[in-house]
Amino acid sequence: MSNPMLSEIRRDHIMNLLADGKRIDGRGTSDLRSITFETGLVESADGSARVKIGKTDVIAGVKIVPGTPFPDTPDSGVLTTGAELIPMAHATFESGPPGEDAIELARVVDRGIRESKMVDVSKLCVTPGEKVWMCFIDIYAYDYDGNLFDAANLAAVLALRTAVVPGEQYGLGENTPLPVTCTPISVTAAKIGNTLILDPNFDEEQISCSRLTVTTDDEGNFRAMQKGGKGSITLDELRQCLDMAVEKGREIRAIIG
Amino acid sequence: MSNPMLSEIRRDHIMNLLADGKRIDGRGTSDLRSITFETGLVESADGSARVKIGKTDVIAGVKIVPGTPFPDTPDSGVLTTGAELIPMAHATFESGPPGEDAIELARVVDRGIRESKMVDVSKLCVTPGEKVWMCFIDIYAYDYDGNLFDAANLAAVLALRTAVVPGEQYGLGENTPLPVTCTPISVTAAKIGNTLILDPNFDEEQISCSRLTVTTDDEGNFRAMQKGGKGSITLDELRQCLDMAVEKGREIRAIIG
Amino acid sequence: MSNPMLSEIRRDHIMNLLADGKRIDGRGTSDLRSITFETGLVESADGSARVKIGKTDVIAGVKIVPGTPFPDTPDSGVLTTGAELIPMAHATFESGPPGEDAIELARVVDRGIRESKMVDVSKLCVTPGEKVWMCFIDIYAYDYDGNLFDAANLAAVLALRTAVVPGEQYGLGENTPLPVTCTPISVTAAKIGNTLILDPNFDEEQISCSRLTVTTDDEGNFRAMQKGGKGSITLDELRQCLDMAVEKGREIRAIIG
Amino acid sequence: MSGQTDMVLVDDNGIRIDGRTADQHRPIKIEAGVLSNADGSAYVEIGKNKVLAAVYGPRECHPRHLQNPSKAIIQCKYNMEAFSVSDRKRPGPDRRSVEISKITAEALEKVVLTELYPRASIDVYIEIMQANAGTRCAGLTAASVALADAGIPMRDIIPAIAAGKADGHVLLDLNKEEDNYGEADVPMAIIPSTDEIVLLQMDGNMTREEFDRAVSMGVAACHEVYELQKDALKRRYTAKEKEDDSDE
Amino acid sequence: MSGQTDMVLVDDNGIRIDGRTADQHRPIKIEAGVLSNADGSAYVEIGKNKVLAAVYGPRECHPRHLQNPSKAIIQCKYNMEAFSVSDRKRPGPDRRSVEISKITAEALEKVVLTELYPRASIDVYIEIMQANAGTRCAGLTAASVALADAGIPMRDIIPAIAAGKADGHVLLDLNKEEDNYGEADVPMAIIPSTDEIVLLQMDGNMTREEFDRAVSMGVAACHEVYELQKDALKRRYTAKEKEDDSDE
Amino acid sequence: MSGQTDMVLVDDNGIRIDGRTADQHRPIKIEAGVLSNADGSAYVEIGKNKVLAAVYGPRECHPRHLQNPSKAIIQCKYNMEAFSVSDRKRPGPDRRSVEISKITAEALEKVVLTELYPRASIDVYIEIMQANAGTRCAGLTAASVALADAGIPMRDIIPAIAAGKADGHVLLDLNKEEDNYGEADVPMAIIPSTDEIVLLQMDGNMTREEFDRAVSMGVAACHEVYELQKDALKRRYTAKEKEDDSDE
Repeated sequence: MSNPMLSEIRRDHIMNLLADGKRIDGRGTSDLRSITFETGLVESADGSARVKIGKTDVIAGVKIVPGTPFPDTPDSGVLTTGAELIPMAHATFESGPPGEDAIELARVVDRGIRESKMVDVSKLCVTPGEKVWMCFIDIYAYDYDGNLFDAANLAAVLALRTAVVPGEQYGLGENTPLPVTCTPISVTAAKIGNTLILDPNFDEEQISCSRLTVTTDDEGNFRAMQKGGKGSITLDELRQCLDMAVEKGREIRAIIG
Repeated sequence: MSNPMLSEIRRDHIMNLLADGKRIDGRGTSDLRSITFETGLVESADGSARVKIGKTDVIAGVKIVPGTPFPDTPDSGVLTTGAELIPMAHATFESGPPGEDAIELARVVDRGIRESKMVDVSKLCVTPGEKVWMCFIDIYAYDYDGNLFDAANLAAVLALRTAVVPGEQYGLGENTPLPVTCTPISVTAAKIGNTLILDPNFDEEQISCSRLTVTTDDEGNFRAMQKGGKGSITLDELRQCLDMAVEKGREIRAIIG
Repeated sequence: MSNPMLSEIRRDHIMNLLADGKRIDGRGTSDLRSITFETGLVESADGSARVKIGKTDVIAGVKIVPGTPFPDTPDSGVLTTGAELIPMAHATFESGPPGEDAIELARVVDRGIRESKMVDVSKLCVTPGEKVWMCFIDIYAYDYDGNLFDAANLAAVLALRTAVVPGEQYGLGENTPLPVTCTPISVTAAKIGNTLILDPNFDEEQISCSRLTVTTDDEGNFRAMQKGGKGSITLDELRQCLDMAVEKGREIRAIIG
Repeated sequence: MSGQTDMVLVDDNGIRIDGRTADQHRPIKIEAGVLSNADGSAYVEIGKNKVLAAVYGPRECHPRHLQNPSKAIIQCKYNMEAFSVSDRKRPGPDRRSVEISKITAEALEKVVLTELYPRASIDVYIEIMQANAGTRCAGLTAASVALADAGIPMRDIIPAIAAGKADGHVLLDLNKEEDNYGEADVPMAIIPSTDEIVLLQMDGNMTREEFDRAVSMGVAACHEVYELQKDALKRRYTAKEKEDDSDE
Repeated sequence: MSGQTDMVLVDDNGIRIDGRTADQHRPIKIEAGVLSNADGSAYVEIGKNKVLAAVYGPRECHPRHLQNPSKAIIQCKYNMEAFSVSDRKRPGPDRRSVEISKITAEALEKVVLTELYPRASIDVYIEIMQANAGTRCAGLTAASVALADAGIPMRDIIPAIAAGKADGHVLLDLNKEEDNYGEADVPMAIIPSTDEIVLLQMDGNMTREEFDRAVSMGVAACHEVYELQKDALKRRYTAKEKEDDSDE
Repeated sequence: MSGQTDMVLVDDNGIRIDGRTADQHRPIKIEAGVLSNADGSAYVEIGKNKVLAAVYGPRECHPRHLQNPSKAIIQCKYNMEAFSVSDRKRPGPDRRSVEISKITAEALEKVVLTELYPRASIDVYIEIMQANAGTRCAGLTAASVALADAGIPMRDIIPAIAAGKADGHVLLDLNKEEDNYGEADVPMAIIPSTDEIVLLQMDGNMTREEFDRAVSMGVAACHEVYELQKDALKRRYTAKEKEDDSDE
């Protein structure tokens, strides 16, 4: 990245391959990289998952603690999502409070989970108006090779699906599984020149002009979307993204079971 | 401002005119620019006013919310004033938390309102020691062409005079006008060379060495003062400023009714 | 410091002297500088002390206020230590929130006080689980000529020994002396080349590679230690430091009575 | 989107609580050139939303490490004023405003000829005086006009509006009640000459068919907003000419 | 100023609760050269106020963008120590201390020959060890002496003191009770050689006549403070000479 | 260290609650080269502690004013993840993590040949995924391996472990219960080839004799950790060779 000429050559190479429908890592335009995951790896968390999509490596941990509900939703638990692009994950990431990229990432993941009503917050009330369960999802990137959105979404969703409400720890009854209703899956496409590809890696993200993340629920309905990047997408490209989000969402659901 | 020679020429021009008792915009030394204002423009606020003094353009909004009183004044409402010199208002203003200029501005406006006892905080108690009305005044500069002190004071005062305590919104009784006792008016003079002028515009402020803001109440008594700038004022100049503050305060009160 | 050649010469000079067991200010390697102190100088504090070790000048003030206990220690008072290396104290100190040096300083002082159980926090409970005394120790450096650790520790300890729990101010009974059980004393050694010296001054600290602070209690037992600096210490040097910490700790206890 | 309410948001005749039909936007008012110091500015009202936008630039880019040697960068600050919402908003940026600032700047990139101003910064400030569902679209609509008012070369002007869903109906330009109690919100912005999308978000619950309808409705409405943006700029130029004439 | 109390602050004989008459200041102690590292320093007590001031400079100005090519800038940090007030003060600058730092630096500008040190910074640090009404004046009084102690060329030394009003009386140098329960406070600072005002604030409620009286009282008292400042510097110079002699 | 408990931490046979004897460390697992982007990385488990370390550098030093013209600087960030502890930890550095970052960087300075890379920065990132007493030692142990994995020239590799005291016994490598209810903790790190100490802290209550025993125990255990560090690096090199072979 630091050598502009090299990156220029790399860019041309990627573009030339794409003109033939090929990608630098051998994938077809709508192929995902291999997805692996491990859940329950952090015992101090109430739910945790580490997800690798290709070389991109993300962890999500869930902590569930008693707290005060918001005044306008006195009977509902509270959901909060944070993400940190720590400097461990890439030479370009800097220490410090989350920047706009980390904030957007957290908010898009949060939106998919919140809008799909994946977590049944109505069941997270202890005493109406006084005490509810607060569910904190914290996401850290360990290795960044593109497509943090889908990796972070998947890690958060898997952490939630395996999370336990720690009633015993706080003298609030038994430990019970976190009430979860569905599995929102995001699928991110990137546009390079006039080609759409799925699951972009780092090099592809660097030269892509637009990004579209689409989150579907178990029925294939849309729950969240986010267009990013300094370019545009046509209405036709949008339709393709929607088709692929439904199809690949189904594939990913099959992978995680 | 960026061209030092131009600003030198401008400076000399202003000084030469002032030597003849004239100002670049045609005013006499103690003339104010035209003052216009609009109140109630922000429905989401409990009181609001936008004030223009010449091209200087300031908005103030009041929000009144229930809160906990200070331990040493359990029966009193709470008054808080903030000001932001947002980058919209001038090319030299920067984003970020309020700097020393914005803080001084807010504190001088606050002092005039607080010390004149304009807002009768004793009537803003709901339950002694437990719940009182907190009155937040927030001021934003939209366009800065000098004399933010008087514009901000006027906007805050007009917003307060038209503010309503939103009892209904919080189930705390009827909506009632904010109890207001008087109209503190600040008048700011600037010293350029050995000449005092009122209501300085941006160019005049740039070359003035001292500033004096004097806030009077309806009786013409003094409620707040603030000398600013890196120069001095003589005792004689102080007297002139006090005279003008009383006289112009009366004029401005007549304008706003 | 700004002239690299001068500091090189100074460095060589200090090293040459040390080779003969001498120091630039005439002390032997294990001599402390003169220690003077004044307690009770700040009436607004509940305890205060200003300590000078040579030209190093530090103040510590204690404020004791009612507050809420931590959930896991409902019957215990709370102890908090802060330190600021304000720019008044040295040309290299900068304004702003405490940096890593100030944080380390505060935490090492805190550790000596906390681990020696100097303050009997079990006697600082007002209402179990609800109200306890919070004891804030705030340390400011006024003049920095080396060995802030021992000066800050001593100032904090003397401030605590003379502190009063201000029951009357808060309507919580009589004023009583802060319950104090012992006098933790820290002794700091620095390693220059292969020589250990005690109570390093600024010039010595600049060229030392390692630092070891050892805090003992009245019995000469160890309560806290902290190795600092980018060098190492041998096991033999460690033993010497421990010996000296016990011996000099006794000397300092004698000085402060 | 809570999607839970006993409130009837659309009646049996398809009429919404503020009297609109499904594909009507709220009254819109756009004014260009409303501030003195800024290089360009605009004021936009959409229903009860009141929004100011100002543009400074192209100007020197601070901090320097953000400079791009081959083009100008667009920096945007979207700010909700403390009194613009029902509960007082604490001053300063929160995570929501950081996200909106980012996607607003990105939406503008495609139409501004940034390549004309290497190393420069074009700074866009959006102030929300009063918020009532739809501020990000109102802000972007205003920012576009302010950029044009600043005389910055652009391929096109960007209009923005939201579509959404409430009470089971796909609706244009949700008002606050529809936003609070409805089922989905889809803010979007397009380049009118090509119908390319430069801003798109969605949250809630929509079938493919509903979403397609929302996008069609939004694109059509963007063209209406576009006409109002151009009108505002025309009025501004006319006024400027008059000023210039009277200066002679 | 609350202006509301049943407390008698001035008795029938015009005597205040601490035994002073209306135009008497509290006991003042000034000492110059009290620190080692700082280029200049001073310690001031006014009643129960205890204040340290230190000066570094002229030295290189950081951050660079604050440098003035034609003169030195004066930067001031006024800081209340955590234990200096009745309730513990949270460390770090608050809005009050930012304002005081600003007006203190501005007050010093007029007397320091900043034009001798282009691009440099003269840094003034004021630490409030104990506060009891009047710390800004004590701080500025100390800062002036510290600047002189640092050998920085000055046109004059600045004394500061407050006048005010309590129990209906115009009083000099309010103590804490008078400040809390009184009706007005007028901190001020002057250039003694010309009686020009370099710092002036007022809050409370005063008629023109009362205010004029307060200013006269304050100006007169500033001249008294000035004598104490000069005494402190003389003692400092004498002590320095002795040090120099004994060094030979 | 509370030193107050009715819990029996060491039984009559000298066996600890997790079955260890006094001088046994918890199971340790070390893996080198676990990340792709970092120049070097390592994963360490000590008992229930799970720690990742990554190294970037030598690379350009930001901010510039930290550059040292005669050698590289080592910058370390120790970070506890929000879910790594029993109560959720608020993100961002606290005072504890600032202190640990500082002493970790200082401990590494003595073995890294920083003089080879003037003006550069070597950046060490330590992430605590799960904490269970002993994270600073686990972090430093991992950081050493990550530095070696990054190919940065070092005089030696640094192992770290804590000794301590609980129930009146001097014990190696306290677990969480022993740390919470025990009497003393002594984290340390050494250069194995010379037994020089590069990190040493102590808190609690120990006699001279107990402390000496703790140090002996810790030094001996550091040599055991050292063997595991070298093993991990050997496995890493072997794996790398295989990769290289298969690339041909």
